[in-house]
Amino acid sequence: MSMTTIDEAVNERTYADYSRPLLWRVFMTREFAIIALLVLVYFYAYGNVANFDGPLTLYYLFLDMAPIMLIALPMTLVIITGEIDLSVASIMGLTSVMLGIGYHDFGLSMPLAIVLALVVGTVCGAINGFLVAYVGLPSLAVTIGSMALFRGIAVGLLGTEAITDFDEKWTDLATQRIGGDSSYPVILIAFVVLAIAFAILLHFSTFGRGVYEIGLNDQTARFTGVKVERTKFCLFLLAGVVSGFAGIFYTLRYGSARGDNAEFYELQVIAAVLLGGVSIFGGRGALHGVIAGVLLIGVVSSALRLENVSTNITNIVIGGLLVLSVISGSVLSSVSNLRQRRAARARAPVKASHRSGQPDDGEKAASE
Amino acid sequence: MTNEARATLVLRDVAKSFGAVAALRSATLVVHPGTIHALVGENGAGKSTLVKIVAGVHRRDGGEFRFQGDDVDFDSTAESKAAGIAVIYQEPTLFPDLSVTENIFMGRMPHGRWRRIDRHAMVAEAEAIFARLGVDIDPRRPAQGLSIADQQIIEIAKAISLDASLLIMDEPTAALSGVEVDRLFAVARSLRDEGRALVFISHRFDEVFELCDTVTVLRDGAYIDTLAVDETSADEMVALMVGREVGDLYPKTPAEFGDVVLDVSELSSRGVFRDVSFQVRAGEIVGLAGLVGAGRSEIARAVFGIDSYDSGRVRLAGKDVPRSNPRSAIAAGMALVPEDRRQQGLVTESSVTRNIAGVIRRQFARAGVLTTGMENTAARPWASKLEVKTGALDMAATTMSGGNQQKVVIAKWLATEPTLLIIDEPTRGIDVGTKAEVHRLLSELAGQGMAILMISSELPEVLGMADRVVVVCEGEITAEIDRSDATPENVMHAATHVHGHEAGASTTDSLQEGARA
Amino acid sequence: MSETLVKPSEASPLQRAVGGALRSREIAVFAVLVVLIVVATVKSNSFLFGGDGWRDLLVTPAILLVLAAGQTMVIVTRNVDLSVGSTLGLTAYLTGRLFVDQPSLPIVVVFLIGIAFGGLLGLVNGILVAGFRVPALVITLGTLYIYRGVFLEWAGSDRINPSDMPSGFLSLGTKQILTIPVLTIIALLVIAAVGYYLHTARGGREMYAIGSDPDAATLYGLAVTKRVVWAFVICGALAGLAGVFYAARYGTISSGAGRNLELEAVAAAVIGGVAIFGGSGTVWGAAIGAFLLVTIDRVLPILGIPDFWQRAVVGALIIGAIVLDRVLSARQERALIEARDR
Amino acid sequence: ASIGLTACGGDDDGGSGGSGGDGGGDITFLPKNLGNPYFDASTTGGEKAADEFGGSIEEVGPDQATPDSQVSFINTAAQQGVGALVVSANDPTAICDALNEARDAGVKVVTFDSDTDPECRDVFVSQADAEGIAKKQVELIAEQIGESGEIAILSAAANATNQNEWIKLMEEDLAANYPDIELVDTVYGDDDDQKSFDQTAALLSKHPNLKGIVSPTTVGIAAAARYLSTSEYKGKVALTGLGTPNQMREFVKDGTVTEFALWNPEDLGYLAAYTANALIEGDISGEEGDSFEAGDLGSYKVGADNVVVLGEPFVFSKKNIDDFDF
Ligand SMILES: Nc1ncnc2c1ncn2[C@@H]1O[C@H](COP(=O)(O)OP(=O)(O)OP(=O)(O)O)[C@@H](O)[C@H]1O
Ligand SMILES: Nc1ncnc2c1ncn2[C@@H]1O[C@H](COP(=O)(O)OP(=O)(O)OP(=O)(O)O)[C@@H](O)[C@H]1O
Ligand SMILES: [Mg+2]
Ligand SMILES: [Mg+2]
Repeated sequence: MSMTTIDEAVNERTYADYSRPLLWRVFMTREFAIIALLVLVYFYAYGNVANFDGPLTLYYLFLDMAPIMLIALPMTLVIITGEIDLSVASIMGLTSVMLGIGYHDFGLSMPLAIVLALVVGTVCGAINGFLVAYVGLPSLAVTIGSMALFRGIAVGLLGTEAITDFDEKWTDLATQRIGGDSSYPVILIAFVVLAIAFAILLHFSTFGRGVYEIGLNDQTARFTGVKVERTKFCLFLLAGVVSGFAGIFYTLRYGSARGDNAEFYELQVIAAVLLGGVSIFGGRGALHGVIAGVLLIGVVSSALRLENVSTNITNIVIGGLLVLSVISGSVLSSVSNLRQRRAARARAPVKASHRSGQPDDGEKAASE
Repeated sequence: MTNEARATLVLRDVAKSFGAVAALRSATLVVHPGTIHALVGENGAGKSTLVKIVAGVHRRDGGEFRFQGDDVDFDSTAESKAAGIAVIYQEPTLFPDLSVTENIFMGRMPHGRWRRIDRHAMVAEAEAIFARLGVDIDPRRPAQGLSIADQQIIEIAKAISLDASLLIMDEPTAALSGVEVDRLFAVARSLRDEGRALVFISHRFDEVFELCDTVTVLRDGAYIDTLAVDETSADEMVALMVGREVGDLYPKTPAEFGDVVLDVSELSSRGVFRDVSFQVRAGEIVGLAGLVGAGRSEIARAVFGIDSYDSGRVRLAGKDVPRSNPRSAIAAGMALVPEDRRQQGLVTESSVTRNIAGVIRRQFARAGVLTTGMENTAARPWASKLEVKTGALDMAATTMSGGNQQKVVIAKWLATEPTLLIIDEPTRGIDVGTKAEVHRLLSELAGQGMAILMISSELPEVLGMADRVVVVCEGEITAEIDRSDATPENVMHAATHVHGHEAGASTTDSLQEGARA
Repeated sequence: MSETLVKPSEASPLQRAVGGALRSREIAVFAVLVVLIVVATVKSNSFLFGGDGWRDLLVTPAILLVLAAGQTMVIVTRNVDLSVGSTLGLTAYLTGRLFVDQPSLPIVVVFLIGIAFGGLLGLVNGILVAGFRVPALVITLGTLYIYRGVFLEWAGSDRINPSDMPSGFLSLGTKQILTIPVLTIIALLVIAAVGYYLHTARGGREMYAIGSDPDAATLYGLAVTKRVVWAFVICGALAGLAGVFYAARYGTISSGAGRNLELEAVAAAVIGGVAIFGGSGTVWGAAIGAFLLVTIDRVLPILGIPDFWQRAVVGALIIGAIVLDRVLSARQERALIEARDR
Repeated sequence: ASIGLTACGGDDDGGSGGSGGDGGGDITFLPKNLGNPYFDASTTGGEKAADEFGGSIEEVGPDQATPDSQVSFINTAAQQGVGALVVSANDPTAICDALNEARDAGVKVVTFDSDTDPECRDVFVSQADAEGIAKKQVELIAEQIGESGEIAILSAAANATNQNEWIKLMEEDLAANYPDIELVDTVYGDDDDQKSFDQTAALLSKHPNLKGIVSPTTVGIAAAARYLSTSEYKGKVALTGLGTPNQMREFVKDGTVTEFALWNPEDLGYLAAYTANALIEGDISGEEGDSFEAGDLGSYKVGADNVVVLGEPFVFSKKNIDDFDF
């Protein structure tokens, strides 16, 4: 019982690092389930969907999913802190327009126009971040508002116009393949770099530990010295920058800057993140799951499109996956709870039949 | 036997575990109509858990539960309410957006024609209950912004309005002033005289002696004994609660005091505390005493930088500590073990490692980058020094007992190797053994020259551990008493008297005079 | 719902009334609405007085009014329903199909079927959310996709044209009683009913309690699951009603029907002072918010602001509304703390 | 495995249906969006043509008329290696690269209804030449309002290529030939029923003196007609433009609309399918001067800019509307 003094006890107790074997830790996770599903669907499609094995499939899949993959990275962090950003697609639209205006109307060079667009994306993120982190407003409500605001500015600025006269060099860059003829567009390089950066940020940095702590218990995080406001602000800022980058890619890929570019992408991004195993309440999730979630959506849509199945069915499948993915978690945990309770009861059966059989020691002093 | 058949409530050998924590092992409680039954036990003895089982919040894992002669097994609080059980929970549970009246009648609002709720009838009844309790609360105002005491009163009003045959009160008086307590007791007695059964939980023995007929003692989730209040003494009750000599619990070793480490001067925060000044020296344990709600935790939070303050200054080892910036307080050498372990101390769903390394990770990370391996390496010695009982470092804190969780929190803060340790309710909800360990640890740390500011609502703990007692009442410091001069009487007196006027009425004196063990 | 928080004795009744009114979100939003209408009318007489001006002013918001009422109910319980737009589309199409396939059905029956069908979709949401205790945002995002997918798959390129529906039904879209359009009257009745329920029925007050503090609601023994399921059912049913409205008003139902209305419904509630995290706000507020949103859309072109900028104005308005809310509640909090200090 | 077999079987069917090489004869129709009766009619026409020449038609498309969603369908067609893609463009530029990639993959690209930039497609099958369409609509509205007064245009999406070109030509025509007619406003209903409807209402309240509305889009004219028919403006404000007889029948009969124009979208799809087939078969290369047979419609010649023109727009009125069903 007695406690040894602080200085002596170092080797009194030893602790294992992990309670479960490595394989268990790797395979028994939400993330792994999604990755397994992705692999399964991919190989099923590879074997059974005509033309899925063609050289263009992966190329188009990555090109189509690139903006969602990119934005899913910061969105994962935002959702892990328990917040949400619905305005990302509008930021894409606005940066797209700014790129067009910067290049076409202001006559900026392409790199300068890109910088301008990125700055606009950053400012958008900062506005969200300020309102959520420092003013303390609910992010769902704030970003519903800023979603309309940013989109409105984008559409307002460009009106009916579409700016299309971008320099070929740049629009080609957006669709270029790595090494000239592989299945991988160059945007993947940007994605991989960002993914590694975000993975380090989230999983291997003090900042990332703070992100999880804020999502699980922001009071404790504050007591521990995590700068809750600043962290949230930074994440919204990052979401703004990356959305801006995605907006630039989008514009160059289609060679067309329009106010309504990338409309409704926000729900796809969020669906992908949640499908990847991130909890909407915050505190749980990992980037590899999210990337698998995005790719799963990409593979399913691509395969179904190749089968000439309509978008509607694709949407039903994605919606169904989303619902199932949250429900399965809840069902599994309630089943295991139930089992635990049963086990506890079996250990100590409720003595309902026991009736005043023995002398009652609780009674002896009762004054009546 | 016949006696028990007439009992309102019979609980026997009730067991309840939360994951790895066994909150109740074999608890027994028999309550008769027309009596007020005290339930006592240390923090974490399982009193509240027992109450929640009776209320239908938790379901027991095993044991017997009879109410008015019938075997029952409540699935929800609605069922227990319907059966005639009213409960005042330890923590007020109010709906901040709804009016006081609605809070009282929620779930059973009377309605008239067209299923329209009858607001007039509710308000009238609420006013009647408030009149009976002798308090002046506008029944139409929203519950948001009520003081803890007012919230507690509403809990009481809620329970009384239920017209139940069993009324359970889990520490209802913790935040009340003398007059309010008096009124409550008068109401409780009249309910008893109507033939209802009451269960009263309190840490204040004077109240137990004044109000109750019978007392049941719990220790570590197990039944110890049931006594008639007339036939027992406070000393006997304490012996039963603690299970050994009380002296053991407070292994205070005398220490040399060094320089002033913490210097708080004229700290004020509007509506929370005023003109708070005190000092803590190296090697000294300063106890911050007072009633629940006096504002001690708020002072600690302001000093540490969680909350801001309006004026005054905080200095640590002669240097100013910036306001509302916990990270610079930590850098300056402060550590704060907060009062609410689950909400403030731990990320309960996170692993032991991550919790322990939570503060120091910024030190061992290289350019902000770290790995789980580095965290394990950093956390392991501290887990070991505090003898945290856990299977592996990646176990979530949820799986551990309260005492172990508290050790994790202490480990997390000691790992920062602070010069000043602020520890708020160091032993709340932990078992007797661990309690003694924590006390010994504090003593040792002070012996090694650490300055310690200890906030505690347990007078014996304050008296047993502190070198100096600073008493807070309604946000003001009302006394500073040396260890040698400190008695339960003078501390309690200061805790209930603000300068000039009295917090309660004159009856407070007589109430507190009964003093504590 | 906007009671003052300071002790009653501290302000004269007049002060209290004035202060309360000024602090009331509903009144502030209503004032903006009135100003907007006045300005538009000054600018262009016909906005209010000309021809169909009065009618259109009242009838255009009818659909959003109904949706906002349902959404309020769900938000009050600390949930959200993003699937209402899809539900509306699906029901509108069902309505059209009913007229095509069962031309003899009385209009009232079609209304009832629409409501019941919407309620059914809401029930699915409710069971998923409350039954499995999973976040409403995720579930209804999923059903948003699913319901719309089902709708499009079912409707395909099939479009319901005005000629497919009886003129008696279509005329509901414009018919007026005492110059007030029928659809608006129904919408106002719905608002009144929902408002009455939320304000004066046990179930309504319990919904506020659930949204205010779900854990406490469980401690009180409230039937949380049941109430939340009900909120979703009502919200779905109202979206169904809105679908029937849509059919009557626009006459043409194609795959785009109801797209993106969900966020507008949420926005209307938020502008009207319904707290996104539940527990407070009124359906009157949401109704005024809906009215304001729709009217802004119609007024901006008259004020010479190109309609491209409409959304920006709406966004700014939403953010302004939330910030205002925060400022007001911070002021109240400070007043309370100061009151305690005395 | 069985699914795999059927999928591969489908592939084989395509091969046998066409005459030249892999998958030839497979034609994919990609309208602006699905759920649009105008394109339903054109696809029906395409299917009729395919029956005649023995090809197969697949209709795919996004549920909303946005350019990026069209791109993924173009990509898919390229992956599938279909014989030809018949597309009505949502954006002249945004889908250009994708179309060129498809062409690189051996897919013949025919645009119809709404064109892309000429270098992105092999042939454009035009419903009528743009000038003809613009002139006809101006002529109709001028006649209906007596050649003087305010008019407005209710268009589709702000970026629709064909709409914008027509609007431009209409403006020029008005300026040159109808000095008393003033075009006061152009609004966009995005080919969305509700939006077009509300835009009509807004137009009328904003311009109390409005005498006529031209809506060169089938969704817009139907929504506008529906609004007018229930308002006091019925019969006072003229409405014309491009509409389908089925959608407009009711309004022509109740007097909201007297005359409107359109070509037969079925014929348009029919001609586009024949054009695509001619490209696949190698009968034409798409150059100016090539000519081919288009079934019942007779023989067509590829004009300047590789455009094939269906013919003059047709004017519908009370007298003839019952003769059509699309
Ligand atoms: N929901 C829970 N999950 C896990 N452990 C719990 C839970 N509730 C209580 N416990 C644990 O059960 C034990 C008994 O707690 P309980 O609240 O019943 O004690 P108590 O006697 O009421 O103490 P106090 O005097 O401090 O109120 C404690 O160790 C506590 O940490
Ligand atoms: N939720 C709340 N709403 C309103 N006032 C509160 C609330 N919590 C605390 N207070 C007020 O803040 C002051 C200090 O409360 P608190 O309970 O933290 O004090 P304490 O002395 O630390 O008590 P404890 O013994 O619980 O540590 C009191 O005046 C109390 O009424
Ligand atoms: Mg307790
Ligand atoms: Mg405290």
